[in-house]
Amino acid sequence: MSAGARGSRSVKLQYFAVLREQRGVAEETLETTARTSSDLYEELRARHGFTLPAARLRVAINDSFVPWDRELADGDRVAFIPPVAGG
Amino acid sequence: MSAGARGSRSVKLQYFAVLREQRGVAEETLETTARTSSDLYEELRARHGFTLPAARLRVAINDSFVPWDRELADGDRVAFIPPVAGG
Amino acid sequence: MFKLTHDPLDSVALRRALADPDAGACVTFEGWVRNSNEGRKVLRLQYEAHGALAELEGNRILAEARSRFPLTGAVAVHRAGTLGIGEAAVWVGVTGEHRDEAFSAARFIIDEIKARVPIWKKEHYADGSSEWLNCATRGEHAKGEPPA
Amino acid sequence: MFKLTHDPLDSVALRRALADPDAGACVTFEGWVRNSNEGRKVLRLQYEAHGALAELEGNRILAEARSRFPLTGAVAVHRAGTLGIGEAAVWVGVTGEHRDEAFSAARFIIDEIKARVPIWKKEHYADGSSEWLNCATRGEHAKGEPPA
Repeated sequence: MSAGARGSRSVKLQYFAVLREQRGVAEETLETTARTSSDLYEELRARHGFTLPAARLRVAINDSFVPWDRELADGDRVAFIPPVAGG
Repeated sequence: MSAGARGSRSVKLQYFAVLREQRGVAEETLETTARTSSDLYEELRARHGFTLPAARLRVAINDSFVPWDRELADGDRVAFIPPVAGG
Repeated sequence: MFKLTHDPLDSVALRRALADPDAGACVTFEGWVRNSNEGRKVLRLQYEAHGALAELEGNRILAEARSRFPLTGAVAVHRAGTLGIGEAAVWVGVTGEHRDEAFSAARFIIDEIKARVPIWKKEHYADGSSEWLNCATRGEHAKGEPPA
Repeated sequence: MFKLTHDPLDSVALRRALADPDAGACVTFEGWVRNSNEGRKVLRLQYEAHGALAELEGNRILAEARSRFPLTGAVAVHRAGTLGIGEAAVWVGVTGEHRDEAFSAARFIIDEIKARVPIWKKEHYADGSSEWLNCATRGEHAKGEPPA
């Protein structure tokens, strides 16, 4: 069963730091057939040329860190979190 | 050769904290026949009832820490240093 | 309490708010924008954050510090936006009865902030270049993993 | 620079004087007069010092800290006289390029001050009694060593 067969979802994406610059926007709403945030990141990485591999990111959905294999739900707010560098 | 045989010296004594309270003054000038600051402290301890044994004190002469067996010289400024408790 | 702010950090007010008659020790840590990093002259830093997640994660760290160490107070504030040399990017203040827990907790908090809170830093250099810290990928590309 | 002073410690001015564009980390430690100690309610503390020797020994400690750790700045000030609850008895401030050395040096300095600088502290308790800290000798007397 492919993700496409199950239809698409609308997700709100938030980009930060190097990802924001590489994407050119801080936020966007997207229709996607990706099943998980992992699938979604690979899709976006191919489209926008993100340099960071998923292994170096974390993902947060609706302001909580979640596992990469969490299934996306319609209306999710998805943030890919580059390696942090506060302080 | 006893210290007395070599005559007496005039030393200025500085007392701090519990020693100052037990002596009742912060400073005094004293003629002593004690040869070392160790001898001097034992003499004073007997006279004034200092509760601290020399083993728990350090001694400073002319604003420098010195060994207890350093010989006293005329005019020395001698401070017996109780266990410190700054901070 | 962990806060993210675009305003300059007011270390005086932050320090004053920690006053506590039960506390015998107060340790503060400030991270300042330094004029150089790894041999390159720095002009300014740009901090960006996932605001909601940063405050959640920051407060989680303070709660962890309070459960690990017997503290009387713990506060941290992180700056966002563009900062000049000498400005404070982060302020951590901890109080406890004794210095052991105050030192340990302050160190714990700043280490965890740097490791976990979604805040990013871009250094702008005197030569006109700039770089997001920790986000370099050139090594990986050299190993044959160019963006698709 | 180590100073002994009878005036209240001005943590704002002390902190401001540490500003340094070469520094990326600033750690401060303050020792505050706490309202209790070992279960006894404290009203105030009285600090007494051998002034000349305290400043010599304090500056020696700061010099040792600078030789052990790569610091950009190190300052300590200790209060003398009678202090009420909440007042700062000691202030230590250290700056360095990185937080490792700033934390380590601040801890080193306060530990050495407490161990070596000729300053004494008398606690005055709510029950009217008072005591010089670290100077108790009752145990020794009980073992048969009364003052002559």
